[in-house]
Amino acid sequence: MLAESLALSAALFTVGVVGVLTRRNAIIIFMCVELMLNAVNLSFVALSTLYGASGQVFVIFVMTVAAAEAAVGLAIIIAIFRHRQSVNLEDVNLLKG
Amino acid sequence: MGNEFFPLFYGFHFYLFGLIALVSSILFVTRKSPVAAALWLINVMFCLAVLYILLDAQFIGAIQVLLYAGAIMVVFLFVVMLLNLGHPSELSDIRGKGGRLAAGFVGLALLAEIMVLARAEFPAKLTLPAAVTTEAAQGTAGIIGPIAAPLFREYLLAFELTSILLLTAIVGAVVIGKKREAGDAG
Amino acid sequence: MQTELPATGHPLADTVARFVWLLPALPLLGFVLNGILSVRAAATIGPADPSAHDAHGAHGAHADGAHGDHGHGHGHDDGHDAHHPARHPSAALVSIIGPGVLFLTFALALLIFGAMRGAGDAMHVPFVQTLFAWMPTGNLSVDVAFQLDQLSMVMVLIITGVGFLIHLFSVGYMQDDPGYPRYFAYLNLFVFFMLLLVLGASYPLMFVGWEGVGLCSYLLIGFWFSDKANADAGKKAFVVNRIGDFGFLVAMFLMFANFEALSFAGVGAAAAELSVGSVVATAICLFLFLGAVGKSAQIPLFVWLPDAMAGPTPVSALIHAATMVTAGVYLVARSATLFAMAPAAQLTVAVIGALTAVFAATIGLKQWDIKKVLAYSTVSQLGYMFVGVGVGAYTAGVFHLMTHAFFKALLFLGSGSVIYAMHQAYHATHKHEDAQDMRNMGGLKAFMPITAGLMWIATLAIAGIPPFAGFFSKDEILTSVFARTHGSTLADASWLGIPGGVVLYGVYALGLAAALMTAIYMTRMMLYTFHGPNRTGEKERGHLKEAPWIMTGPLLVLGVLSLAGGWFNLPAITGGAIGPSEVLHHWLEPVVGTGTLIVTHGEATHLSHATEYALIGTAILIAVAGIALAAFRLKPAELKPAKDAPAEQGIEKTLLNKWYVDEAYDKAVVRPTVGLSRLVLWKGVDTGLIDGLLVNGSALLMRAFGWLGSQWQTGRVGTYAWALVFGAFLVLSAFTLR
Amino acid sequence: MTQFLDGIGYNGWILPTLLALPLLGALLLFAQGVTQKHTGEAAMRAARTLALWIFLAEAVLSLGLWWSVDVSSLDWQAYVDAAWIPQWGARFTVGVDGVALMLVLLTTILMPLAVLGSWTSIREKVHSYYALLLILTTGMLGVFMALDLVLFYVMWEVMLVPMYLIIGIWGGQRRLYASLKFFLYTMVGSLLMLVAILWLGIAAGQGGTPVFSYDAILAMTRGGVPGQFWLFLAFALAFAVKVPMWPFHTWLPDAHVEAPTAGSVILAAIMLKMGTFGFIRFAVPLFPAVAMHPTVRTVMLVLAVIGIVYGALVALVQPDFKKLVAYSSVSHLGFVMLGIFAMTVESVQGALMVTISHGISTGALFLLIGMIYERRHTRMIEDFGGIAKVMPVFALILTVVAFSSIGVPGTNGFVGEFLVLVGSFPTQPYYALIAATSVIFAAAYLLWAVQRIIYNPLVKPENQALKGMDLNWREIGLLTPLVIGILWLGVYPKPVLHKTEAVAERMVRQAEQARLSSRSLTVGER
Repeated sequence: MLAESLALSAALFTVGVVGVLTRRNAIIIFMCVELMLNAVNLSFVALSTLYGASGQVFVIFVMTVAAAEAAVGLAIIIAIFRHRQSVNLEDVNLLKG
Repeated sequence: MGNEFFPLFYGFHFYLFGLIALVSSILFVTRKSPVAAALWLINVMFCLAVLYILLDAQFIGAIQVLLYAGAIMVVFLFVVMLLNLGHPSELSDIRGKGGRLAAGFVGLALLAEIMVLARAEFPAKLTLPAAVTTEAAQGTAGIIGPIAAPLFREYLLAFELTSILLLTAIVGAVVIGKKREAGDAG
Repeated sequence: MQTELPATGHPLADTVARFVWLLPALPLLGFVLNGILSVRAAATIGPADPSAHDAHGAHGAHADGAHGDHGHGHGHDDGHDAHHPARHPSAALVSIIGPGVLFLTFALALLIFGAMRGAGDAMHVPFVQTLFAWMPTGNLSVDVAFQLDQLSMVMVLIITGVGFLIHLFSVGYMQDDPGYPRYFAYLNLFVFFMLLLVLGASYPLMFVGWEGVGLCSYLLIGFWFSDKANADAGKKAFVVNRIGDFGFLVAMFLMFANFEALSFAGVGAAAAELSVGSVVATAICLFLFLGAVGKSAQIPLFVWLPDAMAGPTPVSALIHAATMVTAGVYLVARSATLFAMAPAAQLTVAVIGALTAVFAATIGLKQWDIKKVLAYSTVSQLGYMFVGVGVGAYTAGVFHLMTHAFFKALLFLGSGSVIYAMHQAYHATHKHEDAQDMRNMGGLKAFMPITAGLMWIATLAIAGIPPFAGFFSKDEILTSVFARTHGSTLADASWLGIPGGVVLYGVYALGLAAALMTAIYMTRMMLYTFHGPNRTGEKERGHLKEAPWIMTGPLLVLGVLSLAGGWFNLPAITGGAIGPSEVLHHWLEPVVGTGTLIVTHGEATHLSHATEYALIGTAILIAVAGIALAAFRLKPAELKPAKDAPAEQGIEKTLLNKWYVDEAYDKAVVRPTVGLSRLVLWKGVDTGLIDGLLVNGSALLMRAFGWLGSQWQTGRVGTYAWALVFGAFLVLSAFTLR
Repeated sequence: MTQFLDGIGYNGWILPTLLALPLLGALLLFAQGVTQKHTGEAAMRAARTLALWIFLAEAVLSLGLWWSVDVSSLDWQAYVDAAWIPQWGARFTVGVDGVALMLVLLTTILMPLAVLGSWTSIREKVHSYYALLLILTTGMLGVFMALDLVLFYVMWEVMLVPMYLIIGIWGGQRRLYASLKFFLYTMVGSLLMLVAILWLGIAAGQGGTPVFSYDAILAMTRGGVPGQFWLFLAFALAFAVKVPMWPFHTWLPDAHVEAPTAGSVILAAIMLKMGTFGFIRFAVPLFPAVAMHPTVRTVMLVLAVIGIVYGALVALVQPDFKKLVAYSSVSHLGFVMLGIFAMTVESVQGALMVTISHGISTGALFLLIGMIYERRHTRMIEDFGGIAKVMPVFALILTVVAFSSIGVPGTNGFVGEFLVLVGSFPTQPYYALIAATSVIFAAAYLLWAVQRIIYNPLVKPENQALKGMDLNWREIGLLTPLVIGILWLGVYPKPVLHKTEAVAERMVRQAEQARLSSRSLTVGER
């Protein structure tokens, strides 16, 4: 079952990647990232059956980070939306120096 | 491990929920409406929670439901509602055909590579001998014990740091999300 | 490395000769004193803070007064009190210091000369006085040391004697110049360097004097620097001289590389070890001669000397006739032993000298500027001297150097006196005419008889009429050339494939031709200046008068020397009938005797008396023919003043324009060099290639890369996500395809 | 004098003091600038007076070295060694030999003159300006004194930054371009040198803590080290840029033209000497076999000779006097390189002599340009003419300095050039011959420029207005030592030659040994 878990994990991760690449809505992209995190979590959990509980500890950390990320990220999205009335990332090029 | 005793049961459910998760994830990615997408994602997360339990990680499965599906995704939905983005719009549309094709291709390629690599022989350093199995580690401490022990011993520092991280995230979210109006300088 | 006796052991060590260092030191002192006076009076120390523009200092004590001398029709600095120019405040003091130090030097030189006469045979070894080590490092040891021997003594006497007379003349000539102390400072400095040149005991020290006199020449030619032509001439003189100096330097490098010695004694000893015709000696001599060509204005570097006439006339007399320009002759004579080992180099010297003598004489035929005539005459006569030293007749060369110093100084000072008179006349009537153009003169003998008479003496001397000084020296040179055509190393050698004997016959013929032309152009100059009707102008005529005694006095002394200078070295053929013969020859024997003997295969010159009489007869005949030709063919009465004169045509125009040599050099050397530097090296290589392509080009390349990279920086997360994924894809591919 | 100096233990403390004093002064100046109550003229006066006193103190203190340094000994003099960064093996080791002594003295004596030269021209951010000059001094002195390669490198960079700022802040129109060019040019070279230094230090440490001591590394490289060709190249490039050798010279004209007077003076008189000093102290002694390899040597000699002739020719056509002097520096420094790589005692001695005399005469030229610039606000040669009539003292000094730069015997310029050429001729006759032609070009370009500035008719009204604006006593006073130096070194250079003789002899001897012993060395084995 380990192999199948890892395969599923990889598949989910890829789906997340494709989502990030194809979508333009910031919130959906954000959710895709969450999907990718979950895919990784699956790997951790699957491997913890083999290597011990450390993997599960990491899952907890990942979740914590995800929570923090969601809080800050969504706040940013709200701020951007207020500013531009849009969450379309094509409109946002704040990263350009 | 349970699956030793009910291999068929475990196997069936594993594949079932795995399939649901995969299909849901694809649906999630392809939905135009953010609300629909979010709901499909929640579905994926539930399925994953089931898989965690099937993989003997009951605690993780529990907090997966509580935290991800219950908290994080709710926040997402909140925001979607708050910003009134619940309906598909021109802007929130996915990219053009070329982009989708390319993305699909890259995704498939990545997947293929991962699959190939999974069969590859990794250098010895990467493959730990399975000396420390979950069984041995779990011992008598129950379900949470095996997680708590490393969490509060080996990874104590990291654990404490996450608390700071969360605090920072809270403060940051408040500061960023605060509505700045002319009269509301404070 | 040196073979000289220690100074203490020399018989001269306890005589007055131990003050030989005072010879250059005195003029140096004069320079310092006059220099201080000149700067002190001229300087107005600026404001304490140059940014405070309102704080003007007191006006300088000097005013831009009139000059005593001007170039071609250049105006006076009007607007100031031109009639009664205020003399320089320190003029009186300067008039004492300037000529005073020269007089002291001359007196000291005479005393030392006496001491040398007294030392007798002991003077076969030069007296060397070492002051201190100059550049001691590694194998090189150059001392600041003075070498006193017969040759340098002759030169010292000429320099200080003629120099003193010219200083005196200058007191009168320059009296109204605002730069009076500066002038004497430069002049003293020149004498200092000239004495250093002839007294230095090694080539480097000689080179100090060599360049030093060039420096003073530069300063004095450009003395009236406010005129661009003068400043140009000074610069040209220095730069052209530097080409020669390059040769001198390379010769020194060759000496050091081959002999590990640079002192005269060391080089002389090493040269004596060489065999006749050695490559090393030839190379050294040719490079030395390049130096001499520069300093002594020979082909192809003679172009600076005529321009150098832009300086005050006494300067032309001292530097550009009597002393500095003869330094090249001194250099060859000084290196006699070396040249004796290099017949090919000697032939080169003789040929260049002869060609220069003729070439310059042709130009002298058609010049209208009185000083230009004399300048080309100087070039021509210097060519003669080189013919002399070139064929190993060092005594003859030095003898001609000496007599030339007398009569050419006299000619220049005389012309200075004429120009002074002309200038005063034009000044008095505020007329702006060229005071140096002979077409504006004519008939001056009525107004300045002393000058006219004295200049006729000098003219006869330079033309080679017996018994004037020039006759003896010129004749000796020509005789020596003729004698060398057989039985000498020169005749045995070949030059550019031509047998040496043939070359020498050619040199002799050129010498005769030059003598003929010398007689012609000198007579022409005298006729146009002093005879015929006066063309100065009606009003000006009344103002023409003889110069003051301070100027004519020195002329008189030089006149006597031009008349009787031949007695310093009467030819052996006179047999002591009219005085002791070959005095100079015997005097110089210890220095140049060896060199001469090597050339003549160790035997004395062997010409039959009949041949010698024939040669003398030819020389006299040619001189008389030249004078007669000029006297009969030229019609001073038909000459028109410069401003009315018609333009020359054909060959006359070419001669007037000096065969267009200056123009050719400008087109062939100066412009290409400047053009190459500006267009190719600076704009092309420096700005274009190195800076543009390599330096700024690499900067541009980096900027282009940066621009390319910045195009990826869309600022959109989507792009970054693509890049990220693609990167991950690549990394995984690397693992997969491993 | 020597006894007195020994009595106060002079050699024990002088070098660290010389390094520390300017830094202290810089701190004082910053403090003064911050706490300054006055503004305007008073503040400027306070700043430059303080700076001048510090520089004078520095100069006076350093003079003792003339007596206290025993140049006949080949050991380091006034040697001080202290721990600095033990983890990296870098130590604070300073000391001088005859060559370094002369350069240290040149620096300490020229600096007060440079300060006096920019006495009135710097009118903004005065405190920072003088503080940077002081820091720069520490850097320059440190380069000459350092006997630890890390310390050397640190000092090398320390002097870079203040100069960059001085050009960039107080410079002329195109100061940003010039300063950046200067910085990058130098940096490119020196970073490669850093790599080489680290390589050497680690190799000398033999697996343990690196050792950067000059002596230790010298002992290691004596018999040759693997990769020494590349190491030499790294050092040589850094120094060649600084010298500057053709074709790495194009930063120099720009930097000179844009820098303020003191900057130009320091740049020309001292900082260029770091390059030649680097060759004499590091590049050649550390890798004698490479330096003496026929191919390497030929390349260096050819570049040197190209620099000599090229610099002179390009100087001929410069419209800007400062640029002219900059290109003439390229030419003069070419002589130094020729002297070093001709590798005879005379030529190396000559190279050192040119190094010093170029510092004096070019420094004086830049000071003079600065003085006339303050009055006329132009440096274009064509804008002048006939200045000698209104500024005779200026004309006099300019003439003396120009003739020194031309190399007329009796001035310092001649001694150096003569020694270089006379020393190079026996081993490298053709290069010496070509180099000697520059005596002609030097006369041409300088005299032409001098003529167009101080001679010719005085027609331009701006120039006529200079009447009564001749040099003031401050300017005469600061030029006098330079003129004295010009004449002294021209007439009696023996004391200076004596100071550097031992070092030059040793360098030539060792290079010669390396050349003979590495005859069989082929290019591939470097």
